[in-house]
Amino acid sequence: MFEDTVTILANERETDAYFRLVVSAPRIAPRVQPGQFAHVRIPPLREALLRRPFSIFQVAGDTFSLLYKTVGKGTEALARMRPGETLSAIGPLGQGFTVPAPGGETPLLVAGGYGMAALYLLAQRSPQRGVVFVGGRRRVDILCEREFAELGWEVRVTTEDGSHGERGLVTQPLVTELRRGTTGRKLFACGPTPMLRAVARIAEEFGVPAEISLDQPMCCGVGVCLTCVVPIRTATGWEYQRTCTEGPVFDARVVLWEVPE
Amino acid sequence: MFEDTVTILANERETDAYFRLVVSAPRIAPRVQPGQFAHVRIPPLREALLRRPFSIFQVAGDTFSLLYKTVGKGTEALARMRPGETLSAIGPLGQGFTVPAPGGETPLLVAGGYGMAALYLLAQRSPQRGVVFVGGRRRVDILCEREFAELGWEVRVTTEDGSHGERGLVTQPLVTELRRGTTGRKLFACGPTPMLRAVARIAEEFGVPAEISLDQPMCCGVGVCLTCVVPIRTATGWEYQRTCTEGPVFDARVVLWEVPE
Amino acid sequence: MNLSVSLGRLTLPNPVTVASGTFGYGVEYARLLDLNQLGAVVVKGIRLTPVRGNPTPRTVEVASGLINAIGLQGPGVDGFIEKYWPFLKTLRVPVIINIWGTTLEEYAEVARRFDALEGVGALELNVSCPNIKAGGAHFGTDCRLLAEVVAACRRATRLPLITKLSPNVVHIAPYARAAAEAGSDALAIMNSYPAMAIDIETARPRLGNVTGGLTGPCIKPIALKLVWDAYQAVKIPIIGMGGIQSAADAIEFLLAGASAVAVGTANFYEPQTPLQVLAGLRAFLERKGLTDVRQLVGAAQHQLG
Amino acid sequence: MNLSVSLGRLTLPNPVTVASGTFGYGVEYARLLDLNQLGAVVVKGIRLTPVRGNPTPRTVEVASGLINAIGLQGPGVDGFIEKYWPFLKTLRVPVIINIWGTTLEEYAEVARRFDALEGVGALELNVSCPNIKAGGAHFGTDCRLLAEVVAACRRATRLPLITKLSPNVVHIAPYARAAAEAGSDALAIMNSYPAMAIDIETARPRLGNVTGGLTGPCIKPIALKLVWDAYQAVKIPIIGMGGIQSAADAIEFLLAGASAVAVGTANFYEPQTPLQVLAGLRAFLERKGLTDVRQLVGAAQHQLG
Ligand SMILES: Cc1cc2nc3c(=O)[nH]c(=O)nc-3n(C[C@H](O)[C@H](O)[C@H](O)COP(=O)(O)OP(=O)(O)OC[C@H]3O[C@@H](n4cnc5c(N)ncnc54)[C@H](O)[C@@H]3O)c2cc1C
Ligand SMILES: Cc1cc2nc3c(=O)[nH]c(=O)nc-3n(C[C@H](O)[C@H](O)[C@H](O)COP(=O)(O)OP(=O)(O)OC[C@H]3O[C@@H](n4cnc5c(N)ncnc54)[C@H](O)[C@@H]3O)c2cc1C
Ligand SMILES: Cc1cc2nc3c(=O)[nH]c(=O)nc-3n(C[C@H](O)[C@H](O)[C@H](O)COP(=O)(O)O)c2cc1C
Ligand SMILES: Cc1cc2nc3c(=O)[nH]c(=O)nc-3n(C[C@H](O)[C@H](O)[C@H](O)COP(=O)(O)O)c2cc1C
Ligand code: FES
Ligand code: FES
Repeated sequence: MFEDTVTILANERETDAYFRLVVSAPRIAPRVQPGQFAHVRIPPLREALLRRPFSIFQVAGDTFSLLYKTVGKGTEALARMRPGETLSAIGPLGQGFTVPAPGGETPLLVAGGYGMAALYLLAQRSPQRGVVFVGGRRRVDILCEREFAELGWEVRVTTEDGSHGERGLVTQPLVTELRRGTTGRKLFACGPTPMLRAVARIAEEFGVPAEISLDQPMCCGVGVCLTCVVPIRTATGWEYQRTCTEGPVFDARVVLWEVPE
Repeated sequence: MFEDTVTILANERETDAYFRLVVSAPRIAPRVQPGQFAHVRIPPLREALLRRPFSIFQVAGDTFSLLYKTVGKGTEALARMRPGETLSAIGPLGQGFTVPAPGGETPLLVAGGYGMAALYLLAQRSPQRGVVFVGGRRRVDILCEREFAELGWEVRVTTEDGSHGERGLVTQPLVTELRRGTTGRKLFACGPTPMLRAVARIAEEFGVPAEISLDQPMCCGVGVCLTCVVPIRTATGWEYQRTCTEGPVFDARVVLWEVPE
Repeated sequence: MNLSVSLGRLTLPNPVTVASGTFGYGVEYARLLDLNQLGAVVVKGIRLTPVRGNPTPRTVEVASGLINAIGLQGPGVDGFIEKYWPFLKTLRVPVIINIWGTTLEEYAEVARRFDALEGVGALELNVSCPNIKAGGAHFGTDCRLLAEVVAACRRATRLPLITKLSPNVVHIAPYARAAAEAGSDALAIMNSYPAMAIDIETARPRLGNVTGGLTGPCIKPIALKLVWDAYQAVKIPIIGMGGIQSAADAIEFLLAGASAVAVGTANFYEPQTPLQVLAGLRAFLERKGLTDVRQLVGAAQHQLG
Repeated sequence: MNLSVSLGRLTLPNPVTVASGTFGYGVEYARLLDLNQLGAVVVKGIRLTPVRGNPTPRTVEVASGLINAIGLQGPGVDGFIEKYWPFLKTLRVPVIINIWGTTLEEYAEVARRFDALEGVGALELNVSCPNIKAGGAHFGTDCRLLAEVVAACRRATRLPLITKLSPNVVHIAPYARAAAEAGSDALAIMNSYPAMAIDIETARPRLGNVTGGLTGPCIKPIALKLVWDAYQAVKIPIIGMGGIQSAADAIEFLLAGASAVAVGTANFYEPQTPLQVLAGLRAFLERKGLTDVRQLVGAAQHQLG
């Protein structure tokens, strides 16, 4: 974990409201594990104090990149920043995905929207290629299909409006695929909470292991403030664990989707 | 008085810490009287809420310009803004200088630092040309000497370090000039408070009329908040008057430099 | 779409008013916006006699806020009636006069004087100004004194009374109840919060008065909580204020239980704020398919049950 | 240049500490900064037993601030000693443990437990957390209860006691005096201020706990005034906090009368803040030709006379 002033190398629109940011971060980039994130301070945000968390999408040498969607003041301010300007980034943070061992499970990735960002490094570093299921509302929500394909992965696209790929939810082709067989397969998912919850249910139903990356609002990002907690099953009951520290990736089986009683 | 979103046409360094900003403001520019000011909201200032007041330096058709010194976060943020970006400006505000009548008094202008900004329009619109006394700490604090000369005015420069013009305070050549004669002459001054106070004392001593533009921290700029008050002599004693509304230009004789008792 | 709200016996054409002391006597802003579009014009605090106010500096800018110690400079009742009333009485929207005194008797006397003035919409009792030695907050942080001031004014006038509460109390509920029981028609929440700033170069307080009152967006979360608490304590309507600079801010106050809102410090940096808030509020109601602004009032409380 | 300051019987190597609840148990930030450069490490509030804390969302960002309602989640005394003490006791700077309880007896019992632990620098009594139903602010807004809590802890331990006062009172002076008289060695001012925010789309409070406590730069002017007032009321040293994010902010608190400061919310967005504050403070003293940081303490008060 390092805190660095990182310089923007590129910050360009990908599709619609999605942007790709590349920064030079020599101490952070080489240490990133798939599924980890960076906690970013966006200087033009002044009266909004907090950092914003983003999955680390790709790394290349001394640089890493983010894939982000403009949803509010922070991401909008970020989208207006130009190469040469600097940000402060703390990273790599959190527990990422377990990269399959060589000859181990075949990964099935499930992504919704910017969830793709958390899964790219995993796809790249997995010794076995697998299938990535990508869902979104519309065509513009389907990101970096080509880049996953270039890694030799099979990409199955669904959109809710049918404008690209199959019409429907990302979980439909996943279920179809799991019906064909479950042995030696493992799910890795990142996306909106309802999707993650559906994936967890499917994993349980089919008895396949699943790791999911939770998206919880964060404050400190490093485990001190106890903002980002989720109820996690333990041997003796449950406890609140921190998405930023014990997560963001959790074994789907231990995540309690509601606080008990 | 109008509130307008004004577009930056130019924003360039003049000397050292001084910048010249030109904006397009079709409703404000044509109505400016010499010595009036604009109250400017600088959008990149976010957690700093208030507008900043600046004398209107020059007007040309639908545009007006400011001459400002970077002294803090507002002026520094302003200096980073680029042509095409917008500001909000309220103006023209306040009571300006009394432009001499044709054949009336000969104006002697006294300026310290950005005080020059408040005096240019007066020099331009005065039917009689006069002398402008400009003072500053160093050469870089002497602004737009050439522009006053181009109006046909005589410019007498003093700097405290002697790096340009006469060495000393701006009031020295003024006193010398007044010793030569006072009839038909009137002082108009803008600059730091100690300078204005000295000018007021000199005017009294020599029995010449003087108008001075006060520099008081402001908040609303339009007379509602009562931040910018100064003690002003009245027929029956004294009262607090608003620099933004009754001023910034006051007759030197009515300004009380200290609050009575 | 209905936008009008009632503050007891006073009806406002819409819920967006301005905060006393941030809008002068109305006339100053008349050239920048149409005052008749406001829910009400609320003027700067007036006592019986003219007041010079505090030494300068009187305001200082802080993070997302402002500290002020104006010291209630004003022309007194007579000066106000002479200089400002001729203009104010021509307005078609209610004019609310913020009043104060240094004694119970002065409060009552000021109320009596305005009772005699044709056309006043309501009186707002400022018992919560932190910037004057006698009067002000003194009355607002003692429940018994508060009740006495309100009762004294109640006896002195038949005009609607709005009591402007101090935020600087442990719990606002007893104060809200005291004001209501003593005959206040409505509450205004909140006034500025005691605060200060120091110039580190000179080691001197930045305000001539040493301390002042904090206002602006920085206090909004505090103000909202006070409105929330007061709404649970009393049935009389509340005018919510504290840092409102957008329609979203105003809607938060309505949802917390305010029947109307006031824009204060934001006027200083963006005089169009009240009208922008009103336009945004209208658009919000439309988008939500609501036909009456009163459907918002306290809705966040009702929803929690 | 002397930077060390004393909080009664506890000496800090320098006046820059961190605020409880914003620095975890120290270990979390150990990889980002050298904890041994701090004036002290102050840990998150501990009660006797483990605490789950409040439902989420637990924090919400507001203008120049943060509202939190964590609800004092923590491992309890035993969990703390087992999990975090082995690391903390290796630090060369004082470790201050923030403690709380729901009853007088629990406060005293927690104090007694830590009295038995070798190496604790001081105990900070949190009598001012607005985010829990029993305990917390309840003790901090009643002078008599406050005195009882402090006295009970005083009897339970010989460790230096720091009482963390609530800002949510009419005047802080009586609370400051009550704590001092009951045996507190120092005061910490201020805790978070009761506040809330509402999501206008859902008409629901943004915090799981409905209300929370406001912190960050937005409260600095309030905190500074409280330190100013407390300094006039008592002789015991004060740790000032509330919105500090720069050396200039910290210096304001020292000038107002604080002997030490704590960086809180700023850690969340800039973990280097405490060290930046310390470096800036050093540079300021140098520039002003001062040789001892204690020359700043209360200097703005002394100057006014
Ligand atoms: C571990 C982690 C990894 C993430 N990775 C990515 C990523 O790779 N790409 C990406 O675009 N975004 C990612 N996010 C989400 C991203 O952090 C938020 O979109 C961002 O903080 C919003 O900031 P804002 O200032 O633009 O929005 P705000 O103005 O703060 O809020 C705008 C809206 O977004 C919502 N929001 C705020 N924070 C979150 C959050 N954490 N999750 C979902 N909604 C939120 C708010 O409730 C509000 O409705 C990630 C979040 C986490 C916790
Ligand atoms: C009627 C009037 C006309 C003015 N005309 C000009 C002009 O033509 N050109 C120009 O450069 N400046 C002018 N000023 C001053 C200008 O308003 C301030 O320099 C500016 O507001 C500082 O903003 P800031 O955010 O950069 O500084 P801040 O960060 O707010 O403050 C930086 C420093 O400047 C001081 N300061 C703040 N306001 C003022 C003020 N009003 N006067 C003096 N010092 C102040 C502060 O005390 C502080 O020490 C004028 C002021 C007035 C009242
Ligand atoms: C400069 C200034 C002057 C004020 N004068 C008064 C006053 O005369 N009477 C009063 O009741 N409140 C006065 N107030 C308080 C405001 O009416 C309002 O309660 C407070 O500013 C909170 O709202 P805001 O945050 O939107 O400004 C004043 C506030 C400011 C900033
Ligand atoms: C998330 C969070 C948790 C906190 N937890 C505690 C706590 O456990 N005990 C305590 O005494 N104060 C707690 N506080 C209050 C801080 O210690 C401090 O008093 C307050 O945040 C003001 O300082 P700041 O504005 O610099 O943050 C907490 C504050 C925050 C923001
Ligand atoms: S965001 Fe602070 S603990 Fe996770
Ligand atoms: S700045 Fe508000 S009255 Fe002059």
